Amino acid sequence: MLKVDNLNQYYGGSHILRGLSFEVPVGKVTTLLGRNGVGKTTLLKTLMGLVPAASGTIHFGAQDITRAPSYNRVRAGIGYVPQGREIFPRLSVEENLLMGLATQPRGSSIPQRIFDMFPVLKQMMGRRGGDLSGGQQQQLAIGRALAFGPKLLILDEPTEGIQPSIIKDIERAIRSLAATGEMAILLVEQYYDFARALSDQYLVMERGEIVMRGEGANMDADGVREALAV
Amino acid sequence: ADTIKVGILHSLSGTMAISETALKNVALMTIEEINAKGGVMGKKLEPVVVDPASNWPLFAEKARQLVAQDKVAAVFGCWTSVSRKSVNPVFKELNGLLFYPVQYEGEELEKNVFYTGAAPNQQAIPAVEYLMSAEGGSAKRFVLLGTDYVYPRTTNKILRAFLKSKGVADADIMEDYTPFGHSDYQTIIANIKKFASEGKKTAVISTINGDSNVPFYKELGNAGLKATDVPVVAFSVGEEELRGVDTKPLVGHLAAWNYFMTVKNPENTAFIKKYKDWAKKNGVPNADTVVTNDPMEATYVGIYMWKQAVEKAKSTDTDKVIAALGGQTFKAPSGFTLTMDKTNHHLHKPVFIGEVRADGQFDVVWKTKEPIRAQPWSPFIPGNEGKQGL
Amino acid sequence: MEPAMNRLLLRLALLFASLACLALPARAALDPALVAGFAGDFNSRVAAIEALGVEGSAEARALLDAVEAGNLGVAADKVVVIDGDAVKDAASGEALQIPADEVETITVNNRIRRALATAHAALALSAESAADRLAAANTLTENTSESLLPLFERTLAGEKDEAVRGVLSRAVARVNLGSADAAKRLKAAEALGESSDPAVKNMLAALLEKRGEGKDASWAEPDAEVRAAAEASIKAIDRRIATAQAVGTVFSGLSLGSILLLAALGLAITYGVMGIINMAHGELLMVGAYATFLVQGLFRSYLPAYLDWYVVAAIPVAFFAAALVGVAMERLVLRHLYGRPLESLLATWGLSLVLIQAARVVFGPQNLELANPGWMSGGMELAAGVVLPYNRIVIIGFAVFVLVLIWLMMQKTRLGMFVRAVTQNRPMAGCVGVPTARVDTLAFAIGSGVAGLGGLALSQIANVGPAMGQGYIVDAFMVVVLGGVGQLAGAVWAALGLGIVAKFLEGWAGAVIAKILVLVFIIVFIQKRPQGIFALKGRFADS
Amino acid sequence: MTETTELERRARAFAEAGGRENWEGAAATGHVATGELDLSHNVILYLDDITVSFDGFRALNKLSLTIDAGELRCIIGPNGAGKTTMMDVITGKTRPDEGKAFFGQTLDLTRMTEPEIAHAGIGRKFQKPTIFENHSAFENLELAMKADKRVRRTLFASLFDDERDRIADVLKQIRLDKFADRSAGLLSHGQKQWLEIGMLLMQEPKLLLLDEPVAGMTDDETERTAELFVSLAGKHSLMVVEHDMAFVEALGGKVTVLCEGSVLAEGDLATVQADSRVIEVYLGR
Amino acid sequence: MRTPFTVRLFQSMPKTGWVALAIFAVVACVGVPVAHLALPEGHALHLSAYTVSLLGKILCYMVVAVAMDLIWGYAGILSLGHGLFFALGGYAFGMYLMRQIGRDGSYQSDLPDFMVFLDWKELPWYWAGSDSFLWALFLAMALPGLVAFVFGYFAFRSRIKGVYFSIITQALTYAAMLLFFRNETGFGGNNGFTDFKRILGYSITSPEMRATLFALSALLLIACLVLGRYLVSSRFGRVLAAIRDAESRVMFIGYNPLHYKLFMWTLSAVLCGLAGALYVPQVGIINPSEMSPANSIEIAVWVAVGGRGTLVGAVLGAGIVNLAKSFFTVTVPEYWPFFLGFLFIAVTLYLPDGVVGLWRKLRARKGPDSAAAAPAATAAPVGEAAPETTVAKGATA
Ligand SMILES: Nc1ncnc2c1ncn2[C@@H]1O[C@H](COP(=O)(O)OP(=O)(O)OP(=O)(O)O)[C@@H](O)[C@H]1O
Ligand SMILES: Nc1ncnc2c1ncn2[C@@H]1O[C@H](COP(=O)(O)OP(=O)(O)OP(=O)(O)O)[C@@H](O)[C@H]1O
Ligand SMILES: [Mg+2]
Ligand SMILES: [Mg+2]
Repeated sequence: MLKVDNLNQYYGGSHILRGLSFEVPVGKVTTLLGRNGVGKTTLLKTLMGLVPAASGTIHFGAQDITRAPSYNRVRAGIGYVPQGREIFPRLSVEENLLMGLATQPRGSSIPQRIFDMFPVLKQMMGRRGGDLSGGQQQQLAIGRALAFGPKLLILDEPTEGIQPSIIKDIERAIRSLAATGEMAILLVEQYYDFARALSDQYLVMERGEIVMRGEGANMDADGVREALAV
Repeated sequence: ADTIKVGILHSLSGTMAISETALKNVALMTIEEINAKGGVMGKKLEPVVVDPASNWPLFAEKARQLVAQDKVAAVFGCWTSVSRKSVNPVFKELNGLLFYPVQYEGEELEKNVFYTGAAPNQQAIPAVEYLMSAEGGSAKRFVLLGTDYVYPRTTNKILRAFLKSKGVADADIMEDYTPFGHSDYQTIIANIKKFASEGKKTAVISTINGDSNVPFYKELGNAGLKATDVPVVAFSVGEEELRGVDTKPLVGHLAAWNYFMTVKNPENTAFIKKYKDWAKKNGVPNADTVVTNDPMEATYVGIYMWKQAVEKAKSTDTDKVIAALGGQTFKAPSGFTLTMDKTNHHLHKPVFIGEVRADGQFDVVWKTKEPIRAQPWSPFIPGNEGKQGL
Repeated sequence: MEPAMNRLLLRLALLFASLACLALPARAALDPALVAGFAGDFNSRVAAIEALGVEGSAEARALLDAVEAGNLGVAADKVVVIDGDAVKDAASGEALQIPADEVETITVNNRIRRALATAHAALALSAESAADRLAAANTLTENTSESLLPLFERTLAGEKDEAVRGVLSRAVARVNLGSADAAKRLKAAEALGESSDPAVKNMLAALLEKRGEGKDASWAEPDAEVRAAAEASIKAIDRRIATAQAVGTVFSGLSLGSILLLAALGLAITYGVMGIINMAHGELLMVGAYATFLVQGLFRSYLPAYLDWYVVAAIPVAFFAAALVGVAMERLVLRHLYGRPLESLLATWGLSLVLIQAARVVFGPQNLELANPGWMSGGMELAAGVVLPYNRIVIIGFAVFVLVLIWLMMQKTRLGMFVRAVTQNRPMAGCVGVPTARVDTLAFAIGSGVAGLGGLALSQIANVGPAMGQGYIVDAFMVVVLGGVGQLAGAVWAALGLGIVAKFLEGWAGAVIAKILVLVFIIVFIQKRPQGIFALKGRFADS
Repeated sequence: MTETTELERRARAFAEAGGRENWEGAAATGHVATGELDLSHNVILYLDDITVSFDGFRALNKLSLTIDAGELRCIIGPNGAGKTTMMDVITGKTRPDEGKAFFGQTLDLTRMTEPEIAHAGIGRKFQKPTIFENHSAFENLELAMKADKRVRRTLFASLFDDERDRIADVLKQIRLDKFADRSAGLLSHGQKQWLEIGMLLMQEPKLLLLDEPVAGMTDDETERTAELFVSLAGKHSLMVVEHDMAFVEALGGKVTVLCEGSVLAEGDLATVQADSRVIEVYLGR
Repeated sequence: MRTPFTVRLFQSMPKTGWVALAIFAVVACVGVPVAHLALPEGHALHLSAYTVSLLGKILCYMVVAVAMDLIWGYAGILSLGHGLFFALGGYAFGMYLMRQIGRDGSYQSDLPDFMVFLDWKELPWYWAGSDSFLWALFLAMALPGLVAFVFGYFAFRSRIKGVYFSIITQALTYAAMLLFFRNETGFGGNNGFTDFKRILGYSITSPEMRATLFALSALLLIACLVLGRYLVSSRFGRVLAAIRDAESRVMFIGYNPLHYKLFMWTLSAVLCGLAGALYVPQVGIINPSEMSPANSIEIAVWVAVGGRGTLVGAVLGAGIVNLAKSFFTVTVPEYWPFFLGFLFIAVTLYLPDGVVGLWRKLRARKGPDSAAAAPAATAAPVGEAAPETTVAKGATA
């Protein structure tokens, strides 16, 4: 579904992503792990077109989206849950969710499954996004990305600030989404147990490079936990 | 040098551009005309145009530049009093020569300045006398309305004293001021209406500054204050200002000047034609509808008087020209022969009262028989007794 | 029955007379004494005109028209009329052997015009339409004199229309107030209670004046009954005046508010919602006004019959002209400045300089003339001379219209939501699929277009010139900010509030002090509400 | 494993340094308008019946809570339970509609401004990392450093050598020594979290409020953080909000569960985890 | 243990900066007077009265720009009312200048002309002491300072921020302008003060006085720069910048933003006042239009052109804009707004950090080892020196 080839990225003088290549297959959960500051978020931002790629290519399906503007990537079917929530603070919860339908035809309504997953959003429909608590905002951000039924879902530390019971719900939801076989999921996570429970395939990043990769089931065996702990 | 430089110091941008641009045009036209006739003492005039941008300190800076750097023989310029006040010290210090073409409040006399516009007694007082006459409607009450700055305040002070001398009680005078750029005259016009409806014949004397006139007159028209009921006489509204107003509802309101475009005489016909041709030739916007007005005439007269004085003095030396200027005469577009007063640097000027016509021009309804001598130090201001020339 | 008959006869006579006028070069002569006054001094001319009005014959009318046209004059001590090249004796209509340019015509000035108006009104008292008669009666009331009394009484006898009767009987009462007959005075004083004219009030008040002191005290009006009636009438008049004036003040406040609002609404979008400090906003107003001017010009040359509707036709033109300029600004300059609001201040300041100067070079530095169409001219007269001008009423309505439009656009459409989202978090808006660049352009175009509409409205009230925008930019920013940035409702309250406060202060302290006080008021108000009237509350507000 | 002990040592050294009164005249500043911290009853924070509502919604509902001096308290609770709001109340950002909030015996938090509260000794780490984005990491720590923070002093302030050392120490501790000169805005999310913790350490507050300090950290770092906090306890009092149960466990203190604006349960982690209401609303099955 | 104050003051500016300032001081205090007074008119290096007063005026503007930059660039408070403080300083000193006219006015009275003319019989109370030079100088600082302090105290205490603050400063200067326009206010109405004759008894039009005023303006600018440099590089400056970026966070670490903002705000106003006091005798007029909102916006524009947040930038910006204006209004009097307008647009589009930003960029390009090396080193990724960084430079926008 998503194919990244030899991607490079710089901030000013520093080389953040160094020749990354990997694939995110459809129907599977791919997790990306790595310590703080190794460039995970930068990678996702590059995938979303928030920062331009210096070199390398990004393909989504058959489409080369390396230079496409963000909104065209979304049109193509990529949903994004950014790190730090990034909801629209002065829009109501409802409007925030409707924003998730920006690429859909006028008048489309918010799918019920979002409220099933995050009942609190239903309760707080009229409240402004910025007034929500941290965890509620995070739920809103996930709900927003899921609203239009993306083909590829990119999640940057989605469990941050969310209460344990809902993390479990999210876990179940992601698994079921992947299980439909129509969606590819790229998950950046620090929370090892969560990542391991979901991974079909994992990548470990260090200093802008992918240093380990493998099957999700082998994560313990491959010593991923230790690799993250240096 | 084989040319004589003259400076033109009028704002071409900022708030005053609206009025001053035309003066720059007329000055350039006059200079061209003089050059076409062989120049001054055989030398061509070379205009130096600068833009002081309606910024008073910049006026002083530009004046200094014209006189000290460009060494111009004379400067034609300024409109507002404050711009003149700003450049006065410069002309004094450098012994330059300024021709100031706009009607003003008086209370000033500078050796280096020649005033070709009207002093209050050449405009305001005749106008009020007219309003009080049977012909003018025998006004008994007066509204003195102006923009809040020196010219209106001074003029109204003089007028108040004048009215008092004519037996008008204080209760029959209402004085009101608006800030610069004021554009909402609802309250003021309502007040005028109220004041006027109390029984006695009322007239309004307006010294409202250029920009506020359009909203003022529009409101006047729509509020139904007709000239036949409450005439408004204005001292800073001329043909140029009325270009921005639909004058149909304003027919009959008045203005007092020393020149109107509608004055009929050969000099004026020629003057208007020259200016229209010049405007067309030089691509002035809306050249087919350009108008002439009093300060333009004053500019024109000023330049010619200077030329005559230079030729008389056979030099452009400031002191010699100043000496030669006194007593110069010139047959002006107003149809009168104007004389530069020997002692007070002001022109003897005729006064016209005009009523607004539907086409934005003025019908002259009254005029003086002779040019009047200026009294820059108004006798209606205490302490001015005995002040005359320089 | 009888008056109607009279009028019919009169009209027939008039018809006949005018036909006769057309048919025969010679006409019935006027009494030369009536005309002689024109040869005299100013006052006698005025008297002559009034006399002609009372006389009322077709010849008199014709002569009055000649005066108005400036064709009546004096030559060789004779009062003459210029008719083309011919010069005729005014009274007899005989042709005279005097060249037209030797005639010294009578200057028509205000005084003459007023006399003419009275004369015409006197004539119009017998007009067919009640409205015309009412207008005539009103005109006459303002200039009553003893000499008109017979005319009034004659007309009153035959008049049916209540309004006209009311006006006329008050006019009679005004004259009768000076009558020697106490009963007449009493009736007059009572009748005048119906008036709402301050002049009448002054007349009544004069009756109550006391002369002298103590025992010698005498009243201007000796009859106590008349005095009491006058007192009552004064109270009634005062009440009427006071209400009318309060209504007038509130109206002017509303009107000023609606103008402030129109000047600020565009900015409420470009700045309030999009966050661009648009110093060129005033120039967008100017573009709208100039577009209106051009439309007026087109109508004048091509559709003069519909000239009165040019303002309506200008609505889309002003909107799109300003929107187009807005699009150009956005595409060429502002596009590169999102997220750098302070830089937008600098760039738009530059744009403003350029636009002003461009207007100056293309259209000249003077103000342009924009006429109120007929249906926007004049005003609705409340009591006591308080007039609500139609142009202001229309503009208040227009402000409401534009406001509703914008409100719907911002709150009820997806575009509005997108615009708000883009300004709150531009990168993220892109990441949910909003074409941010297009939304920006569109939103800026709409904001600019609304500014153009503001310009259109302003052109009906105030100056249209290159620098017109400069006069509004400060006020516009104050309105938007006082209301609370990004809060349309806030802008509305702020504009209306400022308008009404300004008008009440102005009535109390004069325009200059009022303006200063309004500014001080803004400063103090913001202390209480540091985020404007409609402050954003909530945890994100301070971050 | 040597590194862990090293960290411990550093943290402990640090905690000791906190006791040193090295800035001139904290008492003389006049900043603390309401007097000095009084711990005579061994209670550092006392909340009683606090109610906060937003447009009718009760975010805190008669919340009462006390924290002892030197205690390390964990607060857990569902999203939207009011944990952050409670911290807002304590730091003066939000004024409660009702209820009392005291710092020690004498300082009425509801009457003090934010700087006064900070000065009195309450430091806070926000849920969303808030640091000075345009300042370098070093400067962020310098600004946070315990010092006389009035204008007159700040104008002429410069770093003493030992202050400089202390900043360097903390930088190392939060693993940002290599980023000392980088603008904080350019740090990654996790690095910002650390920086904010560093600022808190520099501030040497008596009571630390930590809102989700380990969000976005790796498990390994979470452990380190826990160790750091444990070592700070005793000398300082800490209130930690977290959703990471492993972390809460590592901290080992008393746990309070908030729900819908009031205390649902309190006790050690095991008890709380066994509470069916807690499982219902928070932990899930 | 702790670096002494003088050393820190010295360190607050790079050596080149000190050298430049020293050169500037010598040129302004020795070079210009010599070129103006001693060299004959035809001499190539002669500076005419016009040039000296033009440059003197611009120096005053530069001081204002620096004051503006201190409050806007470093404290993030955009004032749209700085023209007021400038004008207040000008008026305060102008009062002295009016008194120095003595009986040489056109009414030969002890009162200033406009008062005679308006029938004032004696000086109003607020003119008391205006005949003293020192009092005037004190007033030129105290008046704007006091106004700024009171206004700032209430505004900052109410936590008025951002554009809300900007707009009320605009309202303030606008209100003051209208007030000063009134004749009754006692400051000469629209005409303001003009026709000055002397300072301390010396003729104001003498070349010596002109050179002196010029040198004083230059010294004031230097003092401002040194003071500004010290302030922004001190901890005080860092707190201020922190307040600019995250005010509430600053409160939570114990600083009271009110005091910090108020200090800088008042200081900035005082500097403006001093600049105004030096400006008035050099241009010969002070009138209320100096308080017009547009003038204050222009001050912000100078700073933006030069580069906000760098003191040199402010100086350059004020210089460039005003010289350009003086130049264009003469060479292309009818079109100069186009030139200036496009200049502003171009600066925003192509020089996001103003002129200074451009200069830095150029320098960075010229000498990668000097200027670029420093940021590259700090920008190294986690736990690594920067072997590749120089290669990668400029790869992203
Ligand atoms: N705008 C920027 N300019 C320069 N450097 C940056 C910028 N943004 C991030 N960095 C640096 O790039 C590196 C990678 O950052 P990134 O945010 O991608 O890390 P991350 O892997 O997501 O970390 P975390 O787990 O903490 O979120 C970090 O060292 C960070 O300091
Ligand atoms: N300004 C506000 N306006 C309206 N509702 C608010 C406001 N501030 C907080 N709330 C609501 O109050 C409740 C408590 O929020 P708070 O941030 O304290 O929760 P929390 O316990 O910190 O949650 P989390 O674990 O998700 O961070 C939430 O439901 C939130 O939506
Ligand atoms: Mg990250
Ligand atoms: Mg929280």
